[in-house]
Formats: sequence, C-alpha cells, structure tokens
Amino acid sequence: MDLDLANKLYHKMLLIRRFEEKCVEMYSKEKIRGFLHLYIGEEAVAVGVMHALSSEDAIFATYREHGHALARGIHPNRIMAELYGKQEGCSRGRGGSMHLFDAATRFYGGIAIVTGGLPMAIGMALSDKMMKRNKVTVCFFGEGAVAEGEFHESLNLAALWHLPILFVCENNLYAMGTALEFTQSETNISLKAASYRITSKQIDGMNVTEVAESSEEAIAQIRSGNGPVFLECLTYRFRAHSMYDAELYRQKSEVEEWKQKDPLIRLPQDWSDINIAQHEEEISHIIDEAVEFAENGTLESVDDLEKFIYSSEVAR
Amino acid sequence: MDLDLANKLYHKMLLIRRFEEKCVEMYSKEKIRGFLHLYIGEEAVAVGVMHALSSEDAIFATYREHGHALARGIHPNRIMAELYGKQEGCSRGRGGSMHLFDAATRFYGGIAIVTGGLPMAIGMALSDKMMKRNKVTVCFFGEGAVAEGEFHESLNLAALWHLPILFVCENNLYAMGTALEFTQSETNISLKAASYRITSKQIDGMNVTEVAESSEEAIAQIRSGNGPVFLECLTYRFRAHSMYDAELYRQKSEVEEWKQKDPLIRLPQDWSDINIAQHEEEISHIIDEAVEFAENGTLESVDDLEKFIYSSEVAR
Amino acid sequence: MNSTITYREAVRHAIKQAMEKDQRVFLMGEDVGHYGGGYAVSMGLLEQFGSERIIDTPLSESAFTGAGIGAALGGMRPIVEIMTVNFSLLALDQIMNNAANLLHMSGGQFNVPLVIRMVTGGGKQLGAQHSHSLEGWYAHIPGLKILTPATVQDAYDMVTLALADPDPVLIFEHAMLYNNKGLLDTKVIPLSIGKAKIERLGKDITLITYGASLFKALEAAQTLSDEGIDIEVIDLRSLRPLDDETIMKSVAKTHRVMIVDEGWKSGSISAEIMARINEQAFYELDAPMGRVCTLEVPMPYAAHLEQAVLPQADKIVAMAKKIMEK
Amino acid sequence: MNSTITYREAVRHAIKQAMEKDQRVFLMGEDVGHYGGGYAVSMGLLEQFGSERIIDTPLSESAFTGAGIGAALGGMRPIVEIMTVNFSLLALDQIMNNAANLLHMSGGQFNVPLVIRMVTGGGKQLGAQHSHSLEGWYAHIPGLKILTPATVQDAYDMVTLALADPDPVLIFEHAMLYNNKGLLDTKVIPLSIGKAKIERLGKDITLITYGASLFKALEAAQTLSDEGIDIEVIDLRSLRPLDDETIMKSVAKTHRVMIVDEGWKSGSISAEIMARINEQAFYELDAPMGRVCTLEVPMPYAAHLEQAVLPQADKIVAMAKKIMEK
Ligand SMILES: Cc1ncc(C[n+]2csc(CCOP(=O)(O)OP(=O)(O)O)c2C)c(N)n1
Ligand SMILES: Cc1ncc(C[n+]2csc(CCOP(=O)(O)OP(=O)(O)O)c2C)c(N)n1
Ligand SMILES: [Mg+2]
Ligand SMILES: [Mg+2]
Repeated sequence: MDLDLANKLYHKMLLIRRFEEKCVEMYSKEKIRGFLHLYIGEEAVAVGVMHALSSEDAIFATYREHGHALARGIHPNRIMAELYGKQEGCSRGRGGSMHLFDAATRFYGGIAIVTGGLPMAIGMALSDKMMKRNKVTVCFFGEGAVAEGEFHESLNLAALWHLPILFVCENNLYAMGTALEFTQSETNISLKAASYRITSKQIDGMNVTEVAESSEEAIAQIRSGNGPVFLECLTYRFRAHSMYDAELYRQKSEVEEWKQKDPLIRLPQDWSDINIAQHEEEISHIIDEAVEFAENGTLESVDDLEKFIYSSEVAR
Repeated sequence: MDLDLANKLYHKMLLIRRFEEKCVEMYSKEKIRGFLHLYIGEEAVAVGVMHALSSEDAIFATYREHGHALARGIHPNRIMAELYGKQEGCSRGRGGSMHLFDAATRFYGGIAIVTGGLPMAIGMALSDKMMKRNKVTVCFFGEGAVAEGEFHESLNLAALWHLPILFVCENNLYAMGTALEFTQSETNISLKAASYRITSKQIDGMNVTEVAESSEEAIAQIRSGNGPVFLECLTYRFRAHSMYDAELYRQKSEVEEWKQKDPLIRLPQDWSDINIAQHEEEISHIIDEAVEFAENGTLESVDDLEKFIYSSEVAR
Repeated sequence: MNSTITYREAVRHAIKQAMEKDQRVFLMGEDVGHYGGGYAVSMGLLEQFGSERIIDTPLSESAFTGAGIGAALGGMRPIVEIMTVNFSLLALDQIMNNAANLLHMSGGQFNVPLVIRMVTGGGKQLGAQHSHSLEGWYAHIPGLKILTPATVQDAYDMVTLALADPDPVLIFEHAMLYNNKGLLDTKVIPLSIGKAKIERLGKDITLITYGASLFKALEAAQTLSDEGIDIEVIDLRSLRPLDDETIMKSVAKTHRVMIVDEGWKSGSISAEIMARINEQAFYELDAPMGRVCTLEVPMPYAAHLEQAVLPQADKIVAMAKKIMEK
Repeated sequence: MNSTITYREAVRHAIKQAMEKDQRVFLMGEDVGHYGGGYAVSMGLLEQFGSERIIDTPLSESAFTGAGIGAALGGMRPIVEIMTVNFSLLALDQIMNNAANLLHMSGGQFNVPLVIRMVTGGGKQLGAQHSHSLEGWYAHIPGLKILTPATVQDAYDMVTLALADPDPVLIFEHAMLYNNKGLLDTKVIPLSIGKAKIERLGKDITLITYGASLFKALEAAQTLSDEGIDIEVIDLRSLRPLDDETIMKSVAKTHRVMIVDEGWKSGSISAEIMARINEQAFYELDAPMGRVCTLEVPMPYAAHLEQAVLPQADKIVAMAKKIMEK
C-alpha cells in the first residue's frame, strides 16, 4: 500500500458516496424510481475487493450494486443513465438500479433475488476451470443470503469442485429489518463457509486497506488453484434498506456508532496526505457530468420493446 | 435393554425384512408397480428410533418408508393393500409405495421429494411449541438430502427456534448411484448439523441397540426443552436403489462387507436367547395375511376420483 | 366497523381480528415483525401480539412455507407471507408437491388449512425479477385456491374466508392497490370463495378481469359508455375455482367477451377463460373474444416501457371497439 | 446413421455426437454419470467422456441449474439434466428469474445458451409427486423455448437444435417414450424450433397434440377413420413458440378442432391454443373446440385411477364424435 493506491481507493469510495447521495436527490425529484438500495457506509468492501481483480475476472453482485459497478469501472454516466431509464444506460434502461450489467467489465449483475447470483457464479467459475482459463469469479451477497438454501448448495459445489471463486459476504447485520440474531443460529458467518472446508476469514469491512490486502491474498490463493475462498466483511449500511424503510428495527445510536467507523474517515487516518478537497472537486465534476448525461439520454422507442427476449431479436 | 425388548426389536426388524422381500416377489408378479425403494439392511434405524417415541409424536419420512411405517405400527395389511393400490390401503391406494400416510399413528408420509419433508416437520414442531404440547417430531432422510438447500434452511430454523425435533439422517453412503464423496465437500454429516449449533451425533445404524439408546437420550433431551437433536446413522442399503437400478456405482464386495453387519445378525449376537425360528414363523403368518388382505381388497371406483382434492369433497 | 380505509389497512385489520379471535392464527414471513412488513401490511402487529405470533423468518422461502404446511397439519392456522410472488418460486416445491397434494395423496386424511399471502404485479418500476404476475399461473394447480382481492372489502374478506377454509388458499395482493381507499363493512357476510362479482352492469360486452386491472377496466368502461358502448365488468375475485356460472350468464346476455389480466398473454388465465367460454357458450358468441394482457417481455425498468407492457385503459378501449366492429 | 433405435438411444446419441464435436458441450445432473442416468439416457457416457464432462451433481437442483446458466455465460454449452420435471420446481427461480430474464434485463448483453432436459409425464404409477406434466405450464415464460419431442427422430434432432440455439431451451422427454422404437436418420435437416408437424392428414377435425399423447391421438385417429371420421393430427413439437401458422391453416381446412394434452386441464396449453384459434380463426369454426387433458387431480397411484386421470384414445374418440355431432 502506498499513497498512490490510498488515493485511488479513496477516490473510488468517495465517488460511490457522492454518486449515491446524488441518486437520493434525484429520487426525490422522481428522476429515478423503483427500489434504490444504497451502499453508503459499505464502500470499502467493493472498492477493496475490486482492487484485487484483473479485468478478466467476473463479478456477480446483488440489488445493492451501485458501489460494485462503480468500483469495477462501469462509467458513472452509464449507471446514472440506467437509473434514469435511458437507452444510454448500462442495461439500456431495461434493468434499473437492481440490474446493472456490463459485458465490457464482465459485470454480470445486478441480481435482485437474494442468493440468485451464487449458482451462476459457480457456473462461471466452473466454465473457467473446464476451459483452463486462469480467471476468478467474485460473488457478493449480504449476510441475509446465508439462510437461503441456494447459498449452501452453492458453497458445497464450489468446495466439492475446487472452483476458482471468491465469495464476499457483506455482513451489515441486517437483512432489510431483520437482525442477524433473528436469522441465524450461528451468527459467525465465516464458520458456515468453513463447514464446507472452504478457506474462510472474517475481516473489517470498514477498513479498505484490510479488505484490499485480504482480497489480494485470497485471489492469489484462488489463482494458484487452491479452490474457493470466503471473506466475511463486517460492515454496516448507514442508510435505510431502500427508499421505503422506516428503520424501526435499529437504534439511531447504533447507526451513529458505526458512522464513526466510516471508511472515508478511516482511510485518511492512515494516509493524512490524501487531498480530500481535491477528490471532492474531481468527483463533483464526474457526478455533474453523469447527471447531465442521464438527463440528455434518450428514451428507447416502445417499438423496440420486444427486442431482447430472444437473441434473434437482438440488434447487434 | 432386556430380552423382551430385544425380542420386540428383532421382531420388528424381521417383519420389515420379510415384508419387503415379499414386496419384491409381488413386484415381479406385477401386483405392485411404480417405484419400490427397499429398506432392507437399514431396519435398525427405523426400529431403534421408533422405539423411543410415544404415540403422540409425529413422523415424517421419505419414499423409502416401508420400514418406518411398519416400525411405527401401521398394520402390514394396510401397507400391503396400499402397494396393491387398493381402497383398504393406508392412503386408499392413492399414494403407493412412496406415499404411505396414517393419521392414527401420526405418520405424515411418505414424502417423495428429497428434503421435502423437513420443512413440514419443522412446522409440526413449531405448532407443538406454540401450543405448548410436549410432543416430538421426528424426520427421517438420507445423506443425499444434505446437499439440498431446504435441508439447511430447515436445520437453521429448528436451531434458531429451539424446536422439539429429532433429525435422523440415514447415511447409507449413496444417493441413488452417487457416492457421498461426490456430493459433499465435508463427508462427516454430523458436523453439518453441529455448524447450526444443533446437538449432533454419529452412530452405528446397523446396531439397533445403539440406535434405540441414542434415540431415547435424544428424545429425552428434546422433551426437556433443549431444542433439536441430530442423529447421523451410518447404515447401508443391501438392495438396489429401486427396482430399476443396475448398481453400476458400487462394488459387490462392498455390499458383501456390509452384509456382515446385518442388524438381523448383529442383535442375536448380543442376545442369543432370541428365538429366531419363532419370529420367522409368526412373521410368515403376518405376511401371508397381509398379502391375502391386499389381494382381497377393492379397487376404488373411478367415480370417486375427484374426491380428496378439496376437503369439501372428502367423504368423512 | 364501517369506514373508509386503505386496502393495506383492510388486510391488516383482518389479520389482527383473526389473531384476536383465534389463538391458532399466527403470521410468519420475512420482515413481518420488526420491519413492519415489506409493504407495511403488518405494521404494529408485533407490538400487539409479540414475536411468538408475528414471526420474522430468515430468508428461507422454502422452509418457512413448508413450515406453514407443517404447522397447519399440527392444528394451527398459519398465515405465511411471502414478501412477493417473485420469491415464491423458491417455495414452489412446497406449494405444489406438498400443500396441494397432501389431502389427495393421503387418501383424504391430511388437509392443510394454510393461508399464503403474497404481493403480486408490476407498475412500480422494479424490473424483471420483481414484477411478476403469476396468480393465473398458480391457478393451474389442483388442490389450491387462488384469490385476488381487488377492493378494500375483499382485501378484508378474503383473509377471513381463507382462514376459514380447510385447504390451502393463496391470496395475491397487487402492489398498486395498497394505498387505494374504499369502504369496509366488517358486518356483511362475505361473498364466498369461487364467486365472481359483477362490478358494472352492461349489455354490449362482458369484460372479465380481476385484481388491479379491475380499475383500469372500470375506467375504460366509463370512457366507452361515453361513446355508447356499454360494458359489463366482472371481477373474478377467485382464479381457482373460476365462477363459470356468472361468466356464462353474462356472455349469454352480451354475446361479446373480452378479458383483461396482468399475466403474460400466452398461458394466461385469459386463455383458460376463453377456452371455457368456447366450451360452454360457443353458440352465444357473436364475435371473437379479445384479451388485453401483459406483453410477453420480462418487465423493463423504464417507466414508459413498463407502462407499454402492462394492460392499460386505452388498450382496453381499443380492444372493445375492435370487438364491437365484428 | 439411419437405423431403428429407441427414443432413449436417440437422445443419448445426440448428446454423444454433440460432445464429440464440440468441447464446450458437457452434461451435468443427478446420477448422469456413475448410475447411468435416472432413466438410463446417459448410460456409457461417463466411460467415454470422463467425470469432467459427465458431471454427477449433488442433489442441488437450484444450484446446478444456476451453474448451467453461469457456465453458459462463460462460453460453455451445458446440458443440464433435471432428473424429472417434478424436481425442477426447486430450480424455478433460476429458470424464470435468471435464465429467461438475463438477455432482456441486461439490455441484450448476455444471452444464455443453456439446454435443460427433463423427464415429464405420468403413466408409471409414481404418484402425485412424481407424475407432473408441466411443459405447458413452463411455456408461459417469455425468454424460454419449450420443446417436446414425441418421435425418435425428434428426440435426436431437438438436442441438436437446442444446442445450436443461443437462448435457454427446455426439452421435456416423456417417461413413457424412452423404450419406443423408431427410425433415426441423422442426415436429414431437422425441422426448426417452433415448427409443428402434421403427422396425419385429415379433413374432418384438426387434432393438436404433442409428446406422448401423439400416439394416443394417432391410435384414436385410426379408430375414427374406421368409423368414417377423418382426423388431421398435428404434433406441435414446440410449445413455445407455438406454430400458429400450421394450426390456423389446418383449422381453415377442417373447421373443427380438438386438443389433447397431458397437462391439468385448467390453464393447460390447450387453453392457450383454443384462445389463439378463437382470436385468429374464429370464423372458421363450425363447432366448439374440444380438449382432452389430464383430470385436475394429483396423480393417484392405483393403475386404474391413474389411467382414468390421463388422456386416453377412447376419450379422444368420444370427444371427436361429440365435436362431429355439432
Ligand atoms: C429470495 C428473496 N427473498 C426476499 C427478497 C426481498 N429482499 C430484498 S433485500 C432483502 C434483505 C437481504 O439482506 P442481506 O442479504 O443481508 O443484504 P443487504 O440488503 O443487507 O445488503 C430482502 C428480504 C429478495 N429480494 N429475494
Ligand atoms: C428433489 C429431488 N431430486 C431428485 C429425486 C430423485 N431421487 C430419489 S431418491 C434419490 C437419492 C436420495 O438419496 P438419499 O437422500 O441418500 O436417500 P436414500 O435413497 O439413500 O435413502 C434421488 C436423487 C427426488 N426424489 N427429489
Ligand atoms: Mg445485510
Ligand atoms: Mg443415501
């Protein structure tokens, strides 16, 4: 880790933060609709993990994936346009907040069914193994996913078949309004993975340095052919689950406590030379541009609606 | 354990053995059709576990449940009649081999979807807990079920809600033709249960004494309100998976080895006073009677076919 | 109670009353407790009934739906809330292979008095994985009853009807209806399961619909009446069983039929209704029947695309005119 | 190859050839390897291709079906075998929410060239949980293609067609067909996906069917021809897309229609076909259309009850006569 890298990571985290704050603003102006799940507070996880990947690796994420998409390098313009439902969006406006996709960066969603992405990630890793491609697949999900059967089926397959896959559990303590203690008899999630004989580690998900370093280690291990790795990142979402959430299930004080661990505060503590003002300045331009791009985007013609149901109807 | 009990357990195991052998005969005579999954070799499990239950307890089993049904005390006549598809069968001929049911003994199937019974068993135990009834629910399943997501969802709920339920895993090493090593990254099944903080034990499923004693302990613990218990019974099926199985996936020698551990050999080794000939004699009459009963049973009228789809159409 | 409340409040009130009256009734599902319900239906119930009867489940659709079946077998009257129909796919094995089959499979021994409620429908820009309308698809399964309350009164009544039923009943609450206001009279005897309701009398076309589409249909009927076309609007209320009698009577009067439903067109409940009219009232028909369904597209996010996919009043009007021309 | 083989052998041969030709093709599912396949389709393939390409999966329908989607995204051409349609309910989320949605949801970026094969149908006395015929029900889902090979030739051709298709294709193989013998010619160009085939020319009634019911229909047609009723039998081959053109042409010729399918009657594919004929060829009809489907009962075990539930040649004959009387 050096200052350059610290700056890079800080920049990405701040981009996510400001981007999503802008999303909230645009949501209240009804420019953005549907569900909008914010990643604010959890930025260190996506940014730290993505840092460790190569452009050849594949990513599967959830409905809370703005952060992952930005960290992976999908252009903010295309993400904002997607949230606006415009044709220039990364999913042509068909996907929306929960379904960001991008072939160029191998970003496979934006899967909005809890655990729905895990089996596909397994399959992607299987294809890499069968084709003897030295690629890694990364799959992000919340701790709520651990209760779903698909989670267990997938972990077992990954372990059994020694697949090149990194599981990243974003343990933010709540699944919507249900606290982990109400959903798991064993609340140490990393132990679950270990029960499949998967190398597994619990890390501080508010510390981007720790996430980046653990991810690098994990990816190296996976690339060397040692099978899957599981990272449980302890983190917290500062905002409501979505735009419809009254937040009755947690104490304000708990939120405040976690805000002390804000990854955007944490990193500059170690790297005082990070020029925050300059980052803010740069990012503010990026966000403005994204909004402008989205505003100026076009609404796809209704005549094209039945495209993309089958490949033969895809205009390529 | 005393001789009386040894005799009782021996009788039940032998009943299952001879009953199923008769089933095979009747299958080849085309009196019985559909799938027919034999329990032969595994008798000690059902007989040992049922011994520990009261008549108030509830049972959920699988498609391989002749043994459980007999051990629980459903009359052989009614089971044989069911296999013949007769109205006098325990499911009126609607269920067949995979769907034996009996309200009187609280036998809830005969569920033929692997792990399909576990969630229902959870619910039954939940109802007992909510109603403050001091009952236990027992759920049987094979080791193949452990790979299904529903298994994990169910174990988690049972542990989380401290439900009065006994899980009995019949680990006979194969799921159809797929050996355990090809289906689980961790082949010690009892560890899976432990990962949910469920009291869990691996026992010799060929030894009816051990099964009965472990079950008694487990049931006592459950009745005292300490939540679920998991028993992994190591056992083996001597016969093919069903009547259509070429058994390409295992060595004859392996089968022969396990046959040395036959529970019907094992028990008389400890209790030499068991009068095997007398048991054979008694059971032979029971089986003959069952066949006669089934032969003389009636085929339900086709006019009644649409009964039992909704309760209003049930003739009660 | 006789007052104007929202659809959401009506469902909540029915659950609350049932739980007050009958200790066997309980509610279980994701976020029904501390969060107050994904669509805020159960807000406040945890405080009143405690966490033993308002159970926040883990994300385990298959297991907690199956647990509902087991609890019903154990003598309880569970209400399982599956947050939305989209997630119910994870529980389909329990619903079809167990809930719907048990009574028959056991030769009449074990009925399953289970109520499953779920949110259905599009229109909120939630995209392809969160906008399914599968109630018509569920209606294919024998052993189940499928209810689709459209009005505030039915939102209340159907919970009560379902809880009184000895067999599994699925209630589909359309996401767009929760804020609708209407009159609730808790004293009237509810129209029983399987009975459709004529919401508007008319003589030119029989328009058959259910759920949220009812209001689009009524709107279209209003427009059409201004143009001299008189539509009879039937709210099916129940998709399984279907009320053939009410349908055929109306067809015998109007001789023209259209169906509006939010399922994807092919294999929709509209198809089944057309099939039955063909079978039972063929000679009554003066023209081909028409249907306005959801286009066969995974739901797009963009508002204009989503609205183009869904049935709308203007499409209904156009279809009605086309039918009248024949 | 041009020889008489069984339906089972035809499927196996198609898989084998595809795997020999294309390294990207592999087979995965429960017991496809060491056991030889639940219905013995893949017998011998493990020996030829090894356990890397003939993969015995654990009992994890959802995960291995989803893994098929992921592998397809990764450039492979997976054939996922779900032992029977009954167990596919556990994988429905992956099939509907992912496989069918991805191309659209991603704005055309990610297609899913996945083939899923499963056994369907009743008739083997397997009871309520093992006898579903859900292919017509699956045909409701946009984004999927649904194939139902009836003949030995199609059993072979459809594997090839499906593997060549860039989108998810589900093949439903009826359990009762595996031992059927027929001629296989591997050199003919297969009739493409979405094309129905007229299996018997006739002028009195158009009988539309698919899968195992085809043979009952042909048997009935023979009986009826002895009685002077001349049936045209159409094998749909594909339930999604449906071949409207072939259907409507035949209807325009015969003016009478019946449909035979093994789905439960309400909401069956028969209903959809009736709806389309009503929409597209109403004025061609001389009589109400009829359908012979499976009774709406969870499948009973007893042979006589099961046979009474399923469509049969005698019921088809009776229905045809009824239609001719009108
Ligand atoms: C199968 C399924 N069930 C329910 C939902 C509704 N839902 C969306 S997010 C969510 C909570 C998920 O929590 P977690 O996995 O911890 O992720 P987080 O939102 O905390 O990032 C729920 C219940 C869903 N999308 N999918
Ligand atoms: C969900 C599901 N998938 C597949 C099957 C087909 N099947 C029936 S039994 C079986 C093997 C089950 O093995 P195990 O759980 O070990 O039980 P055993 O038969 O050995 O007693 C399979 C794959 C099924 N019944 N249900
Ligand atoms: Mg969470
Ligand atoms: Mg086994």
